[in-house]
Amino acid sequence: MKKPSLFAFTLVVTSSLASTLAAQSTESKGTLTILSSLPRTGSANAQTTTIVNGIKLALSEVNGQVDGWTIEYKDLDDASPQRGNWDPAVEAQNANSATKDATCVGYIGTFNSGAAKVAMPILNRAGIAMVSPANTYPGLTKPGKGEKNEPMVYRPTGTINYFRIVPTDDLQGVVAADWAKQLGVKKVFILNDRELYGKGIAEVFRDQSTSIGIEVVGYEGTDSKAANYRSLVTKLKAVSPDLVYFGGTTQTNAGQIAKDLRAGGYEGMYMVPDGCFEQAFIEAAGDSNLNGKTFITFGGLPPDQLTGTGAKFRDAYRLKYGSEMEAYAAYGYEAARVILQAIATAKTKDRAGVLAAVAATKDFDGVLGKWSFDSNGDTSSRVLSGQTVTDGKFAFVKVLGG
Amino acid sequence: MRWRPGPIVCIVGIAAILPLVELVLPPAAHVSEAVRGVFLYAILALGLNIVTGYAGLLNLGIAAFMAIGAYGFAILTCEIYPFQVGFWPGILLTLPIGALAGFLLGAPTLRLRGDYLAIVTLGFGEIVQDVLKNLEVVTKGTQGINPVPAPAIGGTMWTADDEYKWYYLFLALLVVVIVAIRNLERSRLGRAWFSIREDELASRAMGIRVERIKMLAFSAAAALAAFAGGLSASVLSSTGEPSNYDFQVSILALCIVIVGGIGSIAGVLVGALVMIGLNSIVLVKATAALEALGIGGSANVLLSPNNWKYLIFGLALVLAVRLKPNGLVPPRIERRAT
Amino acid sequence: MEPYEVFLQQLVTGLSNGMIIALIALGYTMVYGIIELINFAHGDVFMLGAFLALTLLGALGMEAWAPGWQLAGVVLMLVSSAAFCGSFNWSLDRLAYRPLRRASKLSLLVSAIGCSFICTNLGLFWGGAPMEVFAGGVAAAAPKDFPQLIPQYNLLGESAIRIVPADVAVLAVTLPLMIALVYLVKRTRLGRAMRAVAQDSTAAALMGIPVDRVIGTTFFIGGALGGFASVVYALYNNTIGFQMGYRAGMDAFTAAVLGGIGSLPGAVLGGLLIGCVRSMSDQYVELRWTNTIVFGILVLILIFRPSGLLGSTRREKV
Amino acid sequence: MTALSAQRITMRFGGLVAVQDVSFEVERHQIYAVIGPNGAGKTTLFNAITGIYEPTSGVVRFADRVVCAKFSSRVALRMCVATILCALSTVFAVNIQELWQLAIVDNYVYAQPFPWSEGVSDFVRAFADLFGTSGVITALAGALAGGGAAGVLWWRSRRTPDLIARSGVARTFQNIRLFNELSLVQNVLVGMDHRMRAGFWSALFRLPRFHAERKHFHAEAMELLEFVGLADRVHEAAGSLPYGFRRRLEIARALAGKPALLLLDEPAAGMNPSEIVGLMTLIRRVRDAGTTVVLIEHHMRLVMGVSDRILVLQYGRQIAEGTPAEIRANPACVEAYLGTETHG
Repeated sequence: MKKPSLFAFTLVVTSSLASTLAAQSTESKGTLTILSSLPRTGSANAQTTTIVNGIKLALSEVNGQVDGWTIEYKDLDDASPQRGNWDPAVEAQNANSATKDATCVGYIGTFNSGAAKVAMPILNRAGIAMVSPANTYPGLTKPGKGEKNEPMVYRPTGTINYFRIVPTDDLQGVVAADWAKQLGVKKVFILNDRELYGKGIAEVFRDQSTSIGIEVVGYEGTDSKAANYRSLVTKLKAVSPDLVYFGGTTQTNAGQIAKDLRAGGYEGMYMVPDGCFEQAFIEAAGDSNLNGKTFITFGGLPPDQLTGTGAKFRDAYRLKYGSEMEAYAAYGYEAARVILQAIATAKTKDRAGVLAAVAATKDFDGVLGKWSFDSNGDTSSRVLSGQTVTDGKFAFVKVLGG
Repeated sequence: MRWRPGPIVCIVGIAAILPLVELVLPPAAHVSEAVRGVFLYAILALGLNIVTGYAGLLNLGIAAFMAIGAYGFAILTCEIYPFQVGFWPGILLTLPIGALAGFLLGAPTLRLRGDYLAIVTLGFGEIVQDVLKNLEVVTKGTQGINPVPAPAIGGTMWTADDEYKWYYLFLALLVVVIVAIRNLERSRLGRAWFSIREDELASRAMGIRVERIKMLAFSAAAALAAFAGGLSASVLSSTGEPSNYDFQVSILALCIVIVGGIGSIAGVLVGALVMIGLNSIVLVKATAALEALGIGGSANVLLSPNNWKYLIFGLALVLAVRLKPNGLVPPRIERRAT
Repeated sequence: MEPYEVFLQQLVTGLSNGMIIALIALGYTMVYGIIELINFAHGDVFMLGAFLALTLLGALGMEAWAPGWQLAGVVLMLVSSAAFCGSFNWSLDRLAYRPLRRASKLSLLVSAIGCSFICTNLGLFWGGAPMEVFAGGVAAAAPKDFPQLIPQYNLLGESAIRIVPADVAVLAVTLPLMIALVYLVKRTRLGRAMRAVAQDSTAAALMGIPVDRVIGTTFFIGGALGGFASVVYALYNNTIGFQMGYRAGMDAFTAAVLGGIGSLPGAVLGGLLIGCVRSMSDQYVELRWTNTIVFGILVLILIFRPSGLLGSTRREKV
Repeated sequence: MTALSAQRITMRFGGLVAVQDVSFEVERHQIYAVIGPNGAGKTTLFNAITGIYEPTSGVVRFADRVVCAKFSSRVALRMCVATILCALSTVFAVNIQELWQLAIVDNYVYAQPFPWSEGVSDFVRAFADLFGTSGVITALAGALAGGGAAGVLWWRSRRTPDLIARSGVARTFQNIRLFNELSLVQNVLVGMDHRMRAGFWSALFRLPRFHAERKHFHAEAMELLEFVGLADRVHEAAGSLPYGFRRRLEIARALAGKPALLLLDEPAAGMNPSEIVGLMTLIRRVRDAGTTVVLIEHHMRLVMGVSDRILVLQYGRQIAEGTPAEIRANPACVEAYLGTETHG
């Protein structure tokens, strides 16, 4: 039985009260604000809660102070109740409130790549450094990967103010296809949830599969709110693939697909991207349906493989929140620390200074290993890992890619 | 008869001076950006008010026409397609595009009984999202189409920073829509709408072409919704994902009309202020306040204020309708005018 | 698999899914028939029923029970969910809908929409219950796994066509319910009172029928049907979530209208038709176009039969 | 020239035969009454005549013209156009992505002028050779659905009450159906609606035609309200009128459309003797103004006093027809109303 969360709750309250008190006591040269804009209402609430926990942990480590500057943190919600997930009007409002708040120097967000497209032009004009813990759509930073006018359209002033600490889908898709080849897959049936993230990675997987000789026997967009996928399973059993690859997340029914595959009598393998690398995926699918034949790719190393700062973070997280660290918590923590370190090294403690410092991040010793930002604002870290599920737990298989 | 300002003139008057008042207030109290959202939803709700308020046809899929307007406007003006007709021709073209879409859905279904039509419009709202998501060659699927141009009155093209320019543009367009609808309401067409809402069979026996009148109401509502869609795409400079125009938007528009006062323009304006105010000002400020107290973000779901939003929204609806069944500003049918 | 086997398998899936949609649609048709309200909250009350079933299952630890006892556990869940949803629906009517009897149809509809949001939020909180079955309540919003109490082996042995016990279970629960419901409405005194109130509530009141009590009972029965459907849905799909009420409600609406709203056999026919159209379209067209095809068929049928397949063409009383 | 002629009208609801084989004719400027005990099928006959129900069999002619949209060549032409359009649009909808790719995406180079001629020719060529391959099936499906739907929708709108009303027939209802929220003037103006020409645009932009028509019809409506004696409470809500006035307003609304034929369904129901005298003078003045009047009525003094000819119905069948004097003397009619004496 998991420890009752009451203990964790008291811990959180005391520590955050302590940190605010501590900040007041020493004389501070002023306050700098870091905002985060993530969908806190609706189905993505679980993943964004772990990200916010990671950010708060990073802040509590420097107990809310860098070089005498008090660091304030605001957890903004870019979702609206009646939409149930991110809302462009609310995201624009968050970005505009960041530009209007003179003390804001860092914007951790967004969770959905679609929301990033709304916030990036606004923050670019304001010159605020934007670090995403989760956007993986290649077109946001890499010319030629998205539309003809991407990413220039997100940078009206021409300067680069958008960075991300997660590898983009074009990397993860290729690496996943290579891994499938190594697992001896001949025929693959590809599904995608028709969302920006899922479809992007599924298309990269398809192109890579055809180029390395895996036969793509089917490519289907699924309905992420369907009750079950029994008719789909019958359709794919007719072409008998060795592997079913689903580009999607736990929220877009990855668990339900796993269940229906087994219930429909499909014996082959099932592979999913890092959108499903969370305990909720195993809970949703039921471990009996996943054991042994399910593979998950993930940008960076999983919690138990972390060494150095990663291991320190994992233990601090367990101590602070009383529950196992999730993959997204590492992303949140990393993004916050990048901004905090930038504030420390920034020549002038304002937006331009912090932006320049973030851009100049080199050989950052982070939770996801040692990496630096390239000219597009992407992480140079090409470390990806492959996991499988054995008796209800994620088990590390091997390092993939660079 | 001394000209005394009707409720509509008061509301528009207050809205006009709001930005000036805000100049003196500290930035934290700035609500003009949220109030701009009120104008947008007011235009959408005024459209819905024509078909549901005047003609009595329940339309549960008005968001679909908003999506059609947004994507139509984006395809006509975005630089990734050759049309690039510019903001003003584009935004004016959303009206016929919306009307055509209203006609295509209305023609086969307008003879249906009230609740059947409601379910058909509900279904239409769902499939428009699917179609926009699937036709990715045309609509770029879930990436949405961007950049969508803004108006360029006074030299350069506006950006998100020119807050007050957008504010007054939306207010001006809202006033134009109000005048247009008032003209329709106080005319032969308005009377015909009211007659089919009161008693369709009697109006048919008086020679009213009921199908044509319903079609006019349906297309006018669709045109206004498309117009609002074009405006929202322009101010966000992107159409956003197709699922941004889902059932929840239709329901918000419906609640604005009914909570505000069905069949009355002033009612819809008040309803928009209340519902959008509740949604983007009160809820956001409430959660920010709770956030400041350090609550939230913990494992226990009850403590995070964001998890209470559905409940507050739903409770507001139930209580509003229970206390004011005919809406906050019920319609005063203009018996004076003919 | 031979083409005909694929077709038969899709038919089996279509009928099973259709049966569940039909059971939910019956709840809608009952409530619509009596006070002409599209009860938006019905889908979410259905969801709460599923959450109750999962709580019971977790609390009593049914997973560890012997198969025989598990069957008893399923029956217990069916009955308790039905009772819970029935009384929940009844109290919805008592608190939110009864005061609006005299108000316009539209404000009644907004009240239903408000209740639907409230129930969704209750589902979100319920998902956070600190129980093992709810994954310790860590991810309240994430979909929850409903343990497979019914084994998934193929009843037809080695044949390519796969009929799992869950398909049979769906039939075993839904068919008797439908027959009992038709019997209740057609043969019993309560049924006659319900039909009277549906036709003309003022006339029924004049005849001494306690209208509000009859409407309350109809809400209870509609809710109970939703409760039964929720357990059948959970056992068949093995996943529940706090947002599942919306999509289930949508399909049930469409089925009720397709079959002719207000007619019980119509709701069943509509549900089965939608289930089969979905699985055939998944197989022979593309998955992503299925919703569009279902809508297209709905419009086409309503053009040629404006009051639904089995709907009664109620003549305007002049 | 007869104002209204009905031949062998039968109206069957499932097993029940409400009206059986009734035929009658009404001359112009005549006041024609239809009487009979309750449940004789009078109102059903009225509804069949005015298009609210579709008569199971029999023909109705207004001023010797059958008011029913015939399958003329113009209608056939519009049907074909609708079917072809449906076929083309279905094919376009099914292949929109390929066509869009060929015509626009392939020809458009970012930030350079778009070769329109080339784009259009690509589109036309691609669309044309679509019909060679699988496009034919989709075209057929579209044609079938579109044509079938157009046919059904046209068939149902063949004989709607508004079509009949616009051909100069107006009616009132047994239980008054006024627009209660609207004012008296507005109720009457709704009756005049089909005589107005100002449409959507003239209302929207307040064109001169709108103002002219408004003044003209407003004056006419006031005149009509005086004609029925309701001039003083013109701007009140119709719902607030006492019973007798509501009857008169409904008659005024029916007269507003300047009908050639006015059908009154129990206008005297619930009226006191003095109001009935007023009603009789009103009906005579309407008839003298040139409108043929057909009324259903139970009030014998009114019927005998005002009507030129009378039709008597019982259990849906026609049992007598003639002048008031003939009907008063006809034993079958007396028996129908007062029942038979029990002998001994």
